[in-house]
Amino acid sequence: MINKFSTTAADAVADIFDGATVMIGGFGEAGSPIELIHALIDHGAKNLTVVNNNTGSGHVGLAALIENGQVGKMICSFPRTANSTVFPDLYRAGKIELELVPQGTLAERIRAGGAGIPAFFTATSVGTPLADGKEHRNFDERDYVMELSLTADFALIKAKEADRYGNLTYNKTARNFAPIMAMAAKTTIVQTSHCVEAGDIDPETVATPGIFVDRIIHVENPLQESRLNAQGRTYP
Amino acid sequence: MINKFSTTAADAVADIFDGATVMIGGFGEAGSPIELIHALIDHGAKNLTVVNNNTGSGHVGLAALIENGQVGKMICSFPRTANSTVFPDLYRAGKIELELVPQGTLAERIRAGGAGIPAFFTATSVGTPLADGKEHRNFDERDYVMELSLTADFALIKAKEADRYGNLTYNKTARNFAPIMAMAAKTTIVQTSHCVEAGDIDPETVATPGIFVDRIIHVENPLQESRLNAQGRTYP
Amino acid sequence: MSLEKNTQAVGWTRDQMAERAALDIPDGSYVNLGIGIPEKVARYVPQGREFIYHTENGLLGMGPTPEVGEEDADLINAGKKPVTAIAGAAYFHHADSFAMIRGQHIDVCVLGAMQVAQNGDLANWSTGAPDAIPAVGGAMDLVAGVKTIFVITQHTTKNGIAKLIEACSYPLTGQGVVSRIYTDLCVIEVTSKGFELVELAPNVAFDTVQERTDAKLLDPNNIAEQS
Amino acid sequence: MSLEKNTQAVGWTRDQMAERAALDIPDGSYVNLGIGIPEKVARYVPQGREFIYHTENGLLGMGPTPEVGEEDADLINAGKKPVTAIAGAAYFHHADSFAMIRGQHIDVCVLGAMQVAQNGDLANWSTGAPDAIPAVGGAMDLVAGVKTIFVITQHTTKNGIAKLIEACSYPLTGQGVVSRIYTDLCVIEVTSKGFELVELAPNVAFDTVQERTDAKLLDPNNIAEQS
Repeated sequence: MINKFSTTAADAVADIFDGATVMIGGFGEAGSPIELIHALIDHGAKNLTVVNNNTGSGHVGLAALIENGQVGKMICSFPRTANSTVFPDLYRAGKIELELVPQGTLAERIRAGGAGIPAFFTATSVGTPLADGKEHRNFDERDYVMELSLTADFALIKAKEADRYGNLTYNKTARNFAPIMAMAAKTTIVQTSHCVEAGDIDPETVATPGIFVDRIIHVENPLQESRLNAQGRTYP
Repeated sequence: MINKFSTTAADAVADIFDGATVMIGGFGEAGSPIELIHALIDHGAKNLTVVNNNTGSGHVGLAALIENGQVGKMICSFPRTANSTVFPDLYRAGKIELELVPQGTLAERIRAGGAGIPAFFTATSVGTPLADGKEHRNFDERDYVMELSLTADFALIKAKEADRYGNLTYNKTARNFAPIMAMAAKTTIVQTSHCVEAGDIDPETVATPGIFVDRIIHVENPLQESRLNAQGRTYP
Repeated sequence: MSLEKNTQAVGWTRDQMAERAALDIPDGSYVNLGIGIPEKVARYVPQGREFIYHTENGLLGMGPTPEVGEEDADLINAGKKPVTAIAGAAYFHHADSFAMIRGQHIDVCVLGAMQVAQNGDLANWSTGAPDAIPAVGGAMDLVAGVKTIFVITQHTTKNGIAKLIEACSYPLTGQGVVSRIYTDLCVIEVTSKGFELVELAPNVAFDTVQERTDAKLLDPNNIAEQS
Repeated sequence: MSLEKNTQAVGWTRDQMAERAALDIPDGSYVNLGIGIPEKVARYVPQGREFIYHTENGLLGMGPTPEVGEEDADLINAGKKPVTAIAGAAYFHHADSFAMIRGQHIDVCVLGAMQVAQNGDLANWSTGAPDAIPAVGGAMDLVAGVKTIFVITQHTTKNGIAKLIEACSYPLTGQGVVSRIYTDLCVIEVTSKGFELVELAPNVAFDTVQERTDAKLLDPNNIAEQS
């Protein structure tokens, strides 16, 4: 019987290796799989390339993973946060690499990676420094740049509900990057607050079909990044 | 107040012009907007380029539109049907053009059209006659062909539910091409069996957000292609 | 026009700039609002019109800010602030959200600006300073994909440096993308000939605007004389 | 292996071919089944395994054929035949469905064939006859995208013409895509060296298979002798 439920976050992230590319869901704290990120901090894999729209806030979650020296490179669209100096300090010190990608191009590159499209053209960034060095091409009298797909060894995402097949739903705007990251990663690891029976999720409303999911852990009451930060918490 | 409900199918298709490109939803009869197609037959626009996975069956719906001489070109993946000679006869007589596209490439070209991607690369069709004349390119030691996006002047699709904003749900595998065609057409015209209030569709389960929809007509009990064909029906 | 004429003040307040921009958005538009003054546009939907707000993190049908205590950390806008959803909203993932943008389905986007050039070039993401942390978000996608780009900005920086100029010195967000500019002093249309005056704010003289603009300000419709 | 040894018959029936192919599909696989004999694979899931069936028109978790009278015209497979959905199924649109295929998320696809070449080339969509109506469907997407391609086919055409050959004469569906071939006579692995015998059907001699194959049949593991 197919059963993708895993026992602990530690088990679920245990095979994330040094140098792996890890996509991490979330837009700010919405959808951030904080328990899985903390498990990855405990696990200790180093020299990771992390794909996330941001670079975390405060000293928990993604910011803590970066602060812990585990991230060699960030691929993201907006590495600034009002209340975090973790990434900026390391970046200015030359201790972390940054690939800055427009947000929609980032999303489409991830989706392309999951959909078996090695490259596509977009008008986004034409005429800007972010198009420098990229192949340009004209279609119907408009200029476009060619963008390459993004794939990952692992994705860590947060869902609202999950069944044993890995079918997922999300909560409101916490959906953001999770469905496409689940598609683009070789191994997709999910934390969910509701483990449900197969069939409990209406097949019309599955947001991520189980084929894109490998392991699921149950986190009934996930920590909330902004609350931890308001309390001045750090991790580990 | 935004209200995309239209009164009649005739009104909804009245501005489809001669020479227009029209995407028509459906995979076989599942999702085929038969009342809208019949309204287009009544309307009479000619020399249409029609995008559909198939070419219809029997002498109703899409097959009837073709039989009525309104279609100059079909863009599709599978123009053969067990019970229809309409397209094959016209094709052999040189009276209709065919652009044959692999099914997944067809879907992706439509999705690209809706997503503002003018071209993308796929491994599908490499080494086959359908790749002839297409630009080839190697990424990571694999060959791909470049495919161009598809857009349309109009899309005709069938939904299960629709609200005044144009938010849609579909029924089972009748969803098929409808969501991507709605994205790729300048004007998307929908027939639905359930007109609902704004808010009646859970925002988590909207399959096509209203931004992709222009006009909606109510067809409470749509005709079923296979039943009409079993009865030997024709249209008009 | 519902803007109150304030004969005392010179120019428009931030709210009035937003109100003025909202007047130019057609009924039924799909609208994306940038962070800052553009967000205020949502407060000034002209009577009889309905706009649908898109926020690129994955919501169409964004509603107003929630009451205090009603915030949901999973329901935020692109500025990561708590929002609500209207009846008739839809959630979707990031690739679908930017398909709406890149595919030219959003009608109007209202953005802030660091610099706007007379050819419509926009710079609003980086000063290019060597020690700045570069951060672009969805700005480049929005200007490349949305049909009409409005800019709301103070006419000059706090230090009086012109933001409306002949050519941008900061790194671009997009080339030739801006249609209209709403400042505290005036409304300007970006045309193939350059900046054209559309309207002056109350008690603002043409010469004042020209003085604070580092590009030729055209007035083919003699707005200056009519004011 | 649960296949009944039938000492009377020569070779495998269509159902036995499907049953034999099913044996090679690992537990937990995502499987897409082509039209014809491949569809029968679903009837022979080996004990203790669970496969999830994908149908490219937009369903993951396809269940068996419905009871007569329970058919739903909106719930069909890629062959346009009525199907059901299991508890735990998901519906999606065509671009998402082919993202599963093209993105190499489907583990195994079982297809029919007109011709298979010893280098794994597959022809199964067109004879190239000038008056034929060309129709390809999802075949080219499946062979380009699915990790492992199995072919189930009669070893020869009804007229005795070889289908397993040195090089395809019909237009290709894909190049070097076939991993294994299940015929009425044997199981063949397509290797870098060519066709390698994996198993002979009951009462079938190696020479009989070689005679009906227009390419060299390798037998590095001496299957012929062990049978």
